[in-house]
Formats: sequence, C-alpha cells, structure tokens
Amino acid sequence: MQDKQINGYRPKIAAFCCNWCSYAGADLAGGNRLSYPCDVKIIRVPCSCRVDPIFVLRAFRRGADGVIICGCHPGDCHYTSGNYHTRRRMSLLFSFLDYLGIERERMRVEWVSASEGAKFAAVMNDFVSEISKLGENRRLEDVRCKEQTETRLSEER
Amino acid sequence: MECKGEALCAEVIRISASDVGKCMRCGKCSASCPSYDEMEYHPHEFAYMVSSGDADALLESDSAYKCVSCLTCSERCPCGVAPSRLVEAFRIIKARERSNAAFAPERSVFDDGEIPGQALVSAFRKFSK
Amino acid sequence: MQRTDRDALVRRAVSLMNDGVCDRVLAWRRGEFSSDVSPGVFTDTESVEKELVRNFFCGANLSKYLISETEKTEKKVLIFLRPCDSYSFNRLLSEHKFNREKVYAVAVGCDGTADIGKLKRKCGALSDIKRRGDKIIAESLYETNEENEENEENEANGAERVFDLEDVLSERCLSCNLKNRADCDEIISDGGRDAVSERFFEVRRIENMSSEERYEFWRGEFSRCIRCNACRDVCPACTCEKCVFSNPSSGVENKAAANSFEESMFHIIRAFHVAGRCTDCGECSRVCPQSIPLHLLNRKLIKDINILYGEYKSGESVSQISPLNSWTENDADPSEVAELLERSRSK
Amino acid sequence: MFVCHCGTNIAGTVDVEAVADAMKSESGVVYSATYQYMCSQSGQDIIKKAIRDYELGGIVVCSCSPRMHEATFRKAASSVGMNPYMVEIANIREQCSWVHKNREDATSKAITLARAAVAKLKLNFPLTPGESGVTKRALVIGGGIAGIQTALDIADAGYKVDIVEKSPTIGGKMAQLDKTFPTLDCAACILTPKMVDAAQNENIRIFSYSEVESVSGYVGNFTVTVKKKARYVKEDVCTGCGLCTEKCPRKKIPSEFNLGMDNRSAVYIPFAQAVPKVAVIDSEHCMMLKENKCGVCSKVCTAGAIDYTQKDEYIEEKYGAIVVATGYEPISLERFGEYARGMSPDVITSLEFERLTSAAGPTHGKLVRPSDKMKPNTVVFVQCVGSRCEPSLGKGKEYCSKICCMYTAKHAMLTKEKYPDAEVYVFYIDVRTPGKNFDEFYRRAAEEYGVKYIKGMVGKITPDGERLNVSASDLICRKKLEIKADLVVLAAAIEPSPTARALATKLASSMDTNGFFTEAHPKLRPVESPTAGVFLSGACQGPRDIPETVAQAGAAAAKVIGLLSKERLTANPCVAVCDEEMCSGCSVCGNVCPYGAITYVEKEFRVPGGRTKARRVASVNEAVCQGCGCCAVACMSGAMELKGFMSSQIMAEVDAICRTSR
Amino acid sequence: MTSEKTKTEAKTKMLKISLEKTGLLFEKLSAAGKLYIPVDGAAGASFEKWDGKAGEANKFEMKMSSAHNTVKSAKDVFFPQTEDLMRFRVNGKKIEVTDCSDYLNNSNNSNNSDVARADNSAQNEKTANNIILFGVRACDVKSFEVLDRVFLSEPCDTYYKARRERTVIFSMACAAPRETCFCTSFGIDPSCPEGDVSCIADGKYIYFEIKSEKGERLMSSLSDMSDISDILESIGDSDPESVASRRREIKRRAERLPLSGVSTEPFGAGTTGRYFSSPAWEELSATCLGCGACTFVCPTCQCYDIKDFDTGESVVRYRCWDSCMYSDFTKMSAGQPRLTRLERFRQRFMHKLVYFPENNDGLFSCVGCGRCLASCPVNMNIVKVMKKLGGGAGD
Repeated sequence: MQDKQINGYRPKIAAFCCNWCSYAGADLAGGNRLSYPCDVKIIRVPCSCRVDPIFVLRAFRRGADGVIICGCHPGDCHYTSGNYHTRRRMSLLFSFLDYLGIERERMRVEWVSASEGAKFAAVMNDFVSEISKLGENRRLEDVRCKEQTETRLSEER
Repeated sequence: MECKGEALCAEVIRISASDVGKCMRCGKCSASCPSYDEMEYHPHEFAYMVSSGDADALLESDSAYKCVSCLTCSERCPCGVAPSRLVEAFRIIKARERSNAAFAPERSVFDDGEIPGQALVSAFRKFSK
Repeated sequence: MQRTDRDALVRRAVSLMNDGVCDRVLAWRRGEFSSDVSPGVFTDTESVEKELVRNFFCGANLSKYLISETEKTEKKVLIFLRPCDSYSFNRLLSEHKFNREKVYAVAVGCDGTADIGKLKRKCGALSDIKRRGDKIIAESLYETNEENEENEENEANGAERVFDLEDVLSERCLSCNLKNRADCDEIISDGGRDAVSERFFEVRRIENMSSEERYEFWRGEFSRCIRCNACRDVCPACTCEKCVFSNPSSGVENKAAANSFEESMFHIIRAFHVAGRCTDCGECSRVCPQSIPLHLLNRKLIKDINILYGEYKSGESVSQISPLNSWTENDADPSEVAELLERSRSK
Repeated sequence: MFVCHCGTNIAGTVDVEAVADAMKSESGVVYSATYQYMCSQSGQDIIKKAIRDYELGGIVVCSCSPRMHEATFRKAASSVGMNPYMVEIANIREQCSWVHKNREDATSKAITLARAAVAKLKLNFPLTPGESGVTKRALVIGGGIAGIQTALDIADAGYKVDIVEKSPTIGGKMAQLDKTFPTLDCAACILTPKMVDAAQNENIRIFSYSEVESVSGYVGNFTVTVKKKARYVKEDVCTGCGLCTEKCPRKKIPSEFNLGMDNRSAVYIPFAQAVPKVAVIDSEHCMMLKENKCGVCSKVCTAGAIDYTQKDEYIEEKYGAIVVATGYEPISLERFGEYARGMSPDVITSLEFERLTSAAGPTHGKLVRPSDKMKPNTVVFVQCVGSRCEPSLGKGKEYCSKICCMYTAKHAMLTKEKYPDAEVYVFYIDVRTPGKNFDEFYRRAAEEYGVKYIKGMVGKITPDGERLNVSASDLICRKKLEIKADLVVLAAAIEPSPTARALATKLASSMDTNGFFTEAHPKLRPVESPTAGVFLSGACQGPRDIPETVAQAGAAAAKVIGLLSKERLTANPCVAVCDEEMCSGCSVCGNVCPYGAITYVEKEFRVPGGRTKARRVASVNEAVCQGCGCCAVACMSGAMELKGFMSSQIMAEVDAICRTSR
Repeated sequence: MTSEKTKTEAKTKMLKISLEKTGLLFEKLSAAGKLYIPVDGAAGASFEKWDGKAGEANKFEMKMSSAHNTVKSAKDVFFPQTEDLMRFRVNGKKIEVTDCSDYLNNSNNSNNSDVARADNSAQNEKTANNIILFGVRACDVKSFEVLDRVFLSEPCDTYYKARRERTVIFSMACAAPRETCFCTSFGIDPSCPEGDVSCIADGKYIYFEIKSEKGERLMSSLSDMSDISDILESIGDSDPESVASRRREIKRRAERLPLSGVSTEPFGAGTTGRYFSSPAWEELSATCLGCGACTFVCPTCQCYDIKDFDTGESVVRYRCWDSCMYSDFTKMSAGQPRLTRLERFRQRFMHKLVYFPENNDGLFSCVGCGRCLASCPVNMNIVKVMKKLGGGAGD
C-alpha cells in the first residue's frame, strides 16, 4: 500500500511496541517488505505494560493524532502477565477518555506476535487510515506544542 | 438461479455457516451416520466436496434426502464442522430452486396430527422432491 | 441530631483520654456558624467537651489525618469512623499508611451530611441552620435567592426556609448504603443510610451524551479548575510521598494549568492514579471551591471496573488487591470494551 | 552518530548522507558519519576510533533492528571503554527503508527516528549488571524418566540433586509400560536400573511421596519448601519385605499402579521394583488411622518401621536451579460417551492395555478381556480419542498427542504376536510416524503382522451381548463397517499433569493455553522456562516419547550444569529501581510484579526538625527482576523506574517523534 | 499611588441607568474594551468576558450576577493564573529570545491560548487591549491597592502595570454580603466603594459616580456614541436621597453580619514577636491540608512561580500562581525555608496581618472578602486565626 495522504494531512502516530513480540513483528514486516505509512513511528518498550497512561497523554500533548500500543498476544507475554495488565489499564483508560469526549478511535491496543509481520502492517495501515479520517487531534492537544510546529513548518517551506 | 461449482459451495457455506476448512477427514461423521448405506454420498464427502469447491454432484444426488437429521454427525465431529448443516443447506437450495415448493402427498408420512403445522410445512418443503 | 449523638462521642473521648489510652482525638470541631465545622485534632479533654461537635455538617473524612497524627504520639489516636470513612480507613491500612496499633477506632453511625453549597444556592447568605427531625430549617441573613434576582431583598432578618432532609443532603449520602467495614476497637453505632438514589445515575447520564456533548461538558467543568489541589490533598487515596504533579522529573509537573490540555491532564491522571483505590468517599467534590463534580470521574472508573472485572468496592477489606493490579486470562480486550459497556448500559 | 547504508538495504530508500547531515546540527551531536556496513569489522573500527578521538559519551547507530546488531555495537563500544548501555540504535532498516517506498518520506522518518534515539541517549546513564552467587544444588520436580535422567546427568557432573516425587515411588508413567517402541524392548528392563542408579547415587536425594510447597528466591538462589507427606512408615527402617502388605486386612482397594484393574492393601508397595522400596499406608483406607482399630502391620513388622503418629514434614532447602519434569496424564474420557467407555469393561485405554500385557500386570502378561478373562478374537484400536479436537467444543484437546500412532502400532503388533489368529483393526485419521525407525515399525505392523489399518474414525461403539459393536466407515472404500469386537482400545489424548498449574504459579513460570509449560523460546531455548533458573524436562512441556524425553532431560541437565558451574551470575542491568525518597511503601508495585522481585523494608529518613522517621519503602531484588516495567507504571508517584527505559527517556522519544510531521 | 491620585481629582458627577437597560450599557462598554462582569454559574459567580449575544428584544443572554461576590476574585484580569513571558528557541548554536507578553502583541489573554485562538474579536485595534471591570465590590477594589503596592513598586512589574493602566474599574456597592464577609473589619465601606466609577444599585436603577479621570474619559467616550442618551440618564432631584438611603441600608446590613465584629486591633506592624511563637499555631494548623484553595481565591495573594515549558521546538518561560501553602514554595537549592505545615500556615496569616502592614504603612493584606472562608476544604480560616490569636476580641 502506498503512503496515504488525504487532503495533504498527515497524521502523527506513536506506536509503542513490546520488545519481544510486536517490535519483532514490525521487524518481520520490514523483512517481508510489507509497507505501511511512514507516519507510524515506533517506540520500543520492554513490555506493553511499560506504557504508562502518562505516555499516551504525552504523545497527544506533543501533537500525536493517534496512539497505538502493541504487545504479545494475551497469554504469550514474555513476562508472563505484563500484557494482562496492559489490557486492563488501557481498557479503562480508553473508556475513561471516551467519557471525557476524547475520540476513542485515536487509541488502540493490538496484539501482534513476532510472527505476525503481515498483521503488523495491516494494523498500521488500518489505524493510519482511520486516524486520517478523524483528522487532527483537537480535543487533547496542547496548543503551545502545536503552534510551534506549525510555525516551524511554515518557515521550512 | 443457476447455482453451480464454486458459487454453489460458497452458498452452501453461507447458509450452513459451517467451517468446512476445519475438516480433517476423519470420517467420524460417516461412521456415525444411520443412513450411511442409503446414501450415495456420505456426510464426510459433503464436507470434502464442499471444501474442494466441486459439489454439483451432491445437488444431483438424492443423498441429502436420505439424511434423517439426527444430527449425530455434528455432535460427534471433533472439528465442529457440522455436516448435518451442510446437508440441510443442500435441501434449502433445492427447495429454493423449486420456487413453488409443492409437497408430494405420497411423502406425508409425517402427518400424524401431533407435529405442529409450521414444522410440518417446513419439513415438507425440505424433504419432498 | 445524628444517629450517634455528640454526647456519646464526647463521653468516650474524655474517658479514653482520662484512662491514658489516647492522647489525641480526631473528630469534628465547632466553628463560627452552625454549618462551619472543621476536622479537628483535640489534645485535651477541655476542648473536647467544649468544641467537639457531631451534626449534619460534619462532612470531613478524618481517616487521612491518621497518617500524620499517629506519628505525633506514643499513645493511641482516637478516631471516629462513619461508615464511609471506614472504607478509607481500610484502604489506608492496606497501603501501610499508618500503624493500626496506634489507633483506637470507634465506629459511629451516620445518617448523612449536608451539601452546604446546595443550601447556599437555595438560600443565599445563611445566618443559621438547624435540624428538626427530618426537616432542615435555614435562616437567611436576608431574603434573597436566585429566583428573585432583581435585588429586591426582604429586609426581614432571619427569614426561615424549611427543607426536607433529602433536599439538602450531599449527593454521596443520597446514594450511600454503606456499613462500617473497618475492624474497629469499639462500636458506638454501626447505623448507616439506605440509598435513595442510584449511584451511577449521573455517570450514565453523561455516558448517554454524544462524544461532542461529553467533551463540551467536561471542558466547561475543567475550565473552572484553579488547580488549588484541594481535591488531591483531601483525597484519602492520594498519599504519595511526593505527588507526580509536584515532581519536576515526572514530566507532568505544574502548578497551574496553562491551557485546556493541562486542565484535563491533571484530572485524567489523578482519576487514573486513584482508580481501583478510590473509596468513592466524595471528598474531592465536596471540597472543590469551583464545584467541579470530580466524583463523577472516579465513579466512571468504578462503574467500568464493576462491569468489566466484577463488583469491587475499594476499602471493603484490608487484604484486597485493586483490580488495576490484578488480572484474569479472560478479561475483555480493549477493542471490545466499548461494546461491553454499551450493552451493560442498555440492560 | 553513525548511519549505516547496509549496502542498498537502507541507502536504497533513505538518503543516509542527509540523515547524517541533519544529525550534525542536532544539539549534543559532535560527530556524524555514514558507512557501507557499520556492523562489519571496519565499520566497528570507525565507531571505536570516533569514540576514542572525540571522547564520546554515547553513540547512536542508525542501522538495522536492535534485535539484530545491538549486541554487536555494544560489544564494540565496550571494547574501547564505553559503557555498553550508552549505545542506542535507530532502526532505519526494518522500520523505515524496508517499509517505505518514497525516498523523501523515508529519509525524513529516518531523521525523526535518529532524533528520538539521540533524545533517549541524552538521558541514558551507564548501567552495570548486578551479581549474585549460585547455590550448587539442583531440584528436579517429578521422578519419571525425565526427572530421573536429568538428576542422573546433573549428579554425574558432580552436583547435588534432589528429586521430589508426589507418589510413593519414582518411575512415573514409564514404569507402567510393558514394551517400548520402536524396538519392543522391555520398559522395566531399561527403566529400573536407572531408578536404582538414582537411589544409589550419593549426589541424589529422593523425596518420594512429597510435593513442592513453596518456592521463593531467584536464579542461583531459590529457597524451596518440600512437603514430605506422612507415609506412616519409617523410610529408613522399612526393609521393603512386604510382609505388612500381605497381612493387611483391607485388601479391596483399586491399585493405582494397575489402573484399578486389580487391588492392593491399605499398606502397600506400589510395585515390586519401586524405589524407594518402602511401604506406605493409605490413610484413607487404613482402619488404624481412621478408627484406631487394627494395627496388624505394626505387629507383623519385624523392623518396627510402622509409625502411625507420623506427621507431614516440611523440609527447606536452597537450590541454584529447578527442573520441572511433571510429565503427563491421559485425559478423562467421560465426555466420549459414544465409545461406551464405562459401559463395558472391555473398552480400555492404551495405558490399561499396557498393564494387561505387562508380565507384572494384573493378568501377569496374559492378554485377556477384562470382563470374562477370555482371549479376545477381534481387537479394535481407535486413535486420536480426544486429540485433534476443536477446542471450543470442550470435548478434547486441540493438539496431536504425538505418541499414540506409535504405541498403537506397538499394541497391535503385540496382540498379533500373542494371538496370530486374532483380527486386529486400527482406525486412524492420519498415521504420523516421524522418528528414527518409526515408519518402518508401523509398516511392519501392517505388512508383517497383518494389522488392518482403516482410514476413518469409529462413530459409535455399542455393547452387544458379550461383544462390542463398532460402527465405522472406511473412507477409502466408501463402505460402512460394523465390526463385532471383543476388545476396544482407545488411544486417549494426553494432557499435562493436573498438579502442574499450581506448580507453575509457585515458580512464576508461564503455561500455554493447554497447560503445558512454556519454553523461553520454541526453537532456541526449548528446555528453559522464561523464568531464569527454571528448566523444563519431558512431557510437562508438550507431548513426547521416551527417546525425546531422555534427550531433553539431558539437555536440561546440561543447562543446569552450565548454570551451577558458574561462581557468580550477572543479571540484566535494565531492572526496576526504587527512589526511596519518593516511595510511600503502598505495595502496589509488589502486587503487580510477576517475579516477586519487590520486597518492603523499613528505613530511617530525615524529616524536618533534625529528626528521623522510619518509613516503609520498596526494595527491588535485581537478580530476580526481569525488567518488564509493570511496577513502574503501577507506581503512582513515579518512585519506581525501569533502568534503560526510564519514563523520562520514553517521554523524550515520544517528544522527538511527535516533534515534526515530516 | 494611582488610585489615591485619581481619588483626589475625581469630579462628582452622577448618572443613572434603568436596571433593564444594563445589557445595552454593557454592549456599549464592550466596544470600549474587553468588559468583564460577574456572572452566575454552576460554581457560583465569576467574572466573565461580556459576549454580547443579544436575544429577543435586546434581552441579553448574559446577565450580571445579583450577588457580585465571585468565587474567585477579579485579580486575574491583571495577574492571570498563568502567563507566558518569553520564548527561547535554540537554532544551531544560537538562542533566540522572543518576548510574548500579551500587552505588546495584539492577541487576547495569552495565558489561555485556546481562547486566544478561538477569539476572533472584531474589536478595533485601539481598544482591544483596554479592560473594563464592572461590578467590583468594595473589598476587591481595596485588594487592588494591595496588589498595586506589590507589583507597581520598584522594580515595577511591567506585565501587571500594562494591564492595570488599561483597566477601568466600575465598582459596585455590595448589597448582598455573605455570612463570611467581614470587610468592615478592615475599614472598608461596602456601600461606598472606590474605583474609577463607583456604582450603587437599588431595585430600579444603577447610579454611577465618576471618581477618576480614567472613569471620566470612558464615560465621556460613551456619551459620544449614538443613542446613548436612551440608556444613560442624568440623575433627577430625588435620586441623591434614594442613593443615600440605599447606602444606609447597605451599611446596616453589613453591621449585622455575624463576623462584623472581628477586630484587626491586635494586629499590624510590630506585632511579630507577640504571635510568632504562639502555641496556638499548632492546633490551628493541625488539620490544614496544605492545598492552595485559600491563596488562589484570595484577592490579595500575589505569589507566583516562574517556570519553563519545553514544547519540543522552543522553551516557553511562563509564570503561574504559586501558594505559600505548598511544600515546594520558594524551594531553593538549599531546600525550603519553611519545612513544616505549621510554618507555612503561620507564614500566610502572619503575612496578611503582620508582615505586610509592617512594610506597607499599616495596610493589611486582607480585605475581609470572605472567599477563603467559603473555599477552605477544612473550614480553617483567617477569622479563626484572628479570633484565636487576638484573644477572641470583638464579638
């Protein structure tokens, strides 16, 4: 799939990937040359349970339009139970942010194993297209961070 | 509607919601089938032929009408393929082909006054040719 | 009057102090007006007899003071626990926040406390509030209220207005049906209230709004926040040595919200940090000078936890583990959660 | 900053020079260069030289996945005196050049990824792995062939080993077998010498009739409490003469060893070759223990070994390594009503068949029908009973039990050997015989012995008078079969020992959905569990036959020996660390830690007024911590952090990748 | 200072407006600058920017609160809770600094950039930065004097000064005091507030008394507008008497307030020694939570902290309110000067009642507005402190 660009808008996606499964899955996607939009940028964490809700908020604050957390499939966690914690924490966080009127679609948890390179690419393609439809994150943004980016971009152009 | 080949199989899968891909050809369905000897094609062959995409012969054959719907095959199937649902799907397709599904009076062995009318009618639709 | 009247409390406090069991008493202290009641630390019997009060306006949850007060004495600290306080008491104990050996806990009954804000909104300036049976009699300084906004105050000082008890009860008390769950040293009374309203009614109302409406609703509420930290400082679940919001290296530290993001962030993180630990004591909403319904944040999380991971009441026992710190193999996947909650709502 | 071309792998899509250039102006970057293959020796030399020349504090390598060459670059850096944890990798191959086509996009993403790595690196600090000692003693849980072999191999290397076996004797399932495939040699003949070896080896201690009560500690330093169940017989006094078992008045107790096909007494020795050969009193049936009436065994025992007052005993011991060898059990067939199991005694499982053909079995090796002890003329074997089932149906297991095809061939052959005129049918779905001399074995059964292999499952078995009516279909001949059988043998699926789950919890070891222990890596670390210091041997990890089990037992032993031979262990330095000044001792971190790595201690802290105050704070055992970071997120105040993945570092990365959209 | 000078030069000229027409007046005033009026809301009254949405028949949706006593004081008009001061941007080896104080550029309150972005005010350039504060109670007017002492004395706080100078204050006699009010204790007359234009309302009219040049300028600029005569009327013969009687009424009401007897007599300059080591602080501070509610609602609290925020591209240096009740208040490399809650609690009240008067000619930095009494989560407040320390003087 080609990198998507809808009305010139490019979403920013922060993807947290656990070291053992999802990061390896992303590597496999690379190994198999399965393309996904370059708007996805991966941050390696030892386990999906290392992702603090604060990091999710941080990403939104800094201008991310979507945050995706990838971990081993439930039951397959390298650390036995890490992704079970992720599952509860993020379920509650997403539901809570939804309650505050933040678009739930901007956040996702996906289970991607080390062998699921194709799934990784598919998930990212799907997520990016969904975020592109949603457009820019307005409800959980810190304008101080955004306006700077915009001015800098306009300077660069 | 003429239904043949792959399209027929797809329709059967759609109607039966049966995952024929799971069949591992163990034959336990056929081994359990009380109508085995009556049938030209046996329950495991229903699964096999549908999964291989060529089941036209099943439509021609009257094997589907030999099935007594005891559901033993589905009960025993270790893979959850449920051959009885496949057989039923063939009967439904046949019934649809004969758009005005008249029932043959000579088959009215079911009419013992105990069976509810609706069940009776639907049974006739399916079991009569 | 309360289920447990003042004299019973004073008698116990005085005798425990005279017997040398306790030398500090955590109770409620009388103030300038009838509605002006502070949490109080009493260190002598004279002030107990003079100033201790137990009435409709004793709103404060005293449990959190045990953390500091037990450190100050070699003897025991006497604390009176209402049913709702007992949950905070247990929660603090399960997090090892104070030494149980240094506390003399006495269970007292409760039939609710007033929402003073509600009263003031109804009556304007109050000179006195009394309770007579199930009626609350409020004496205004002068007659003025919101329906009567053209400044035509009635000069008659001391105009009385009569309310039903339930009209002026705080929301947390209306939906309260708690029983004392702490392992108390003594029980004066374990009577509590019976709920007259449904605890998650308001949460459901917000859930039923559209996403935009919810966003606007909370934006409006949070925009009033002045970040005075009263909600945090009063919260019995907020007992960190150093709060993330006061720790420059946490990445979220700030002293005042610079914009809408920081306003929301504070409340999101705070709600999340107390999730599974919040005993729903309602102190956050009670103390908010800007009347932000903060308990609705915590209750949303409580409600979701109950639906997704089974009924759970923080503070029910000392040994319990928060659902956020445990798991089962069959927990709902984040992708199914919206649907699950939706389904439970429509039920 | 080092940017790798990786031939054209990276440089084909990413303008590596532009990346290096962009990084030059990044604050903190003093050196930025590109090279064809950074991982090559000359590439590494460039890195080493730059570290020396510029006195670099840390380096970022923009290259392939850190899973590929992180270790390479760390080694290179540490060879010139840089702490290896001051190396960060920006993955611009797998996660950039290989997945993006547009050169401009890929280059700008590469720059962003490089910036993120720099942002993280700026907050890195040198990490040094912790060290701990090793207790030179291993524990083997389970005394079957897997456990025995592992113990023997470890003991042979000169280390102490303890075997904990829950039943009164070691030997396990193999002791119950008659012959073994594909050689048809006698199981007892090869097993019992090993049992005796184990008993006599001075490095091996056997705790029979015992269970693991609790496990604490960590790799190299486990502390295990073993519960030695009361056997009411003094183990060191009993001579195993068996007089008590003869005199015991309670004799109608189904024998576990013979699977209920004959009886034993209340005081019993499981079988003649039991190790230890010591009697045990079954407290459920002993009249002395239950009603204080009898005492016959005590009276007849010349050695005076009977002790009715014996209590469960708890033994605490330290171990450096633990091997799990808990084996398997055949599944219960109660959900397979169609096979008349329970309706007729002549429908038996394969393990029962083993006992029927065993010379030490209830029939002394005479293969007869259990119902009338008559010779069976027609024997039907049904394979895959409970194996290869759709799991959602809740009847059987999803997996192939692996050993059934081979032992069924063996049983068919044995039947034919005993009764050449008997009709022997084997109903199969597939015959799976991968293994040395396995297929030859199966072909022999079919060709030489004339066993009738029929493709197709049995649908139903109905008792029909003294015989059994077997309904099946022959899928190849498209023919319905009705066979009158005298004996039906069901090849029941095997499942992990029911005690394994509780054990896994004690060991903080993970299990798969079927309850088998998970290996650390399915290919590269098949005998290690994900929990450091815990190893896997035999069928506790998945279905396997004897040769495989013995091979794995040896492999596990080798791993244990390797571990015990070390004087000190170095741990992963990326572990949790607690800032005690901020910790409030709330226990949240301890509740979420899957390894029990967090304990709490009281410490004195200075408080205003020149006083000190004791406060409860968390303390991380670095040797136990595996570095998942769950505690760091659970900690509300941020007192708990994960070295190498500090919140500040991750947030710096987040900031960097969100900084610009291009 | 400013307010004193204006007081002496004020001309006595009175105008009045019928209460129904206040909306129209606000419409006019909002053309002369950003107008803030007290508005009732879910959390009580607060100063809000007039948005001038007219409904049917010139009825405006936004109505002035009848109470005027807002939960928060009006101080954030001059001294916002957060305010960007400057930005740094690192560009290669250079650091670029930009001043982002909002009185220089033309944007709205830069403290709240959300609002700034949404606010496409149609106001003309000249008046865009003028501020009109309407309906300020006597106590709050007095509080500005306290703030002026701090911010306008050398070194002058230019951010504050810029806003203060561009603000015209319409004060309002306080006819609806709360039970928590005790401004009279500080010698404030709620019936006759200071300010640029002093207002008093009875049931029918609001009367305006122009008290300063600034007020005069604004009122005369209003009179230039068309149809203003329909709104503002000159006063008639009987009006001075109704104003006077209204003033008497308000005074009487104030005298009857439960806390009106609180005495400031025992406090003021030179009393540090008397109170500093009092054992009473222990009990008073025992249940203080150490939150900042009292300081943030206080009209005279003026402490702030200066912090940096890294946006990823640049660093914003901003200031925000701080509270002396916080444990990290004025924390320096050597630690905090006041380590215990007792010390911090004592500091706040000693500052209001002793230290500030000591340095400011006896001026207390409390105006008796009663906000902290209403806001304190544990109902501990300055009145209790004054009564306890002052020996229960006054009743």
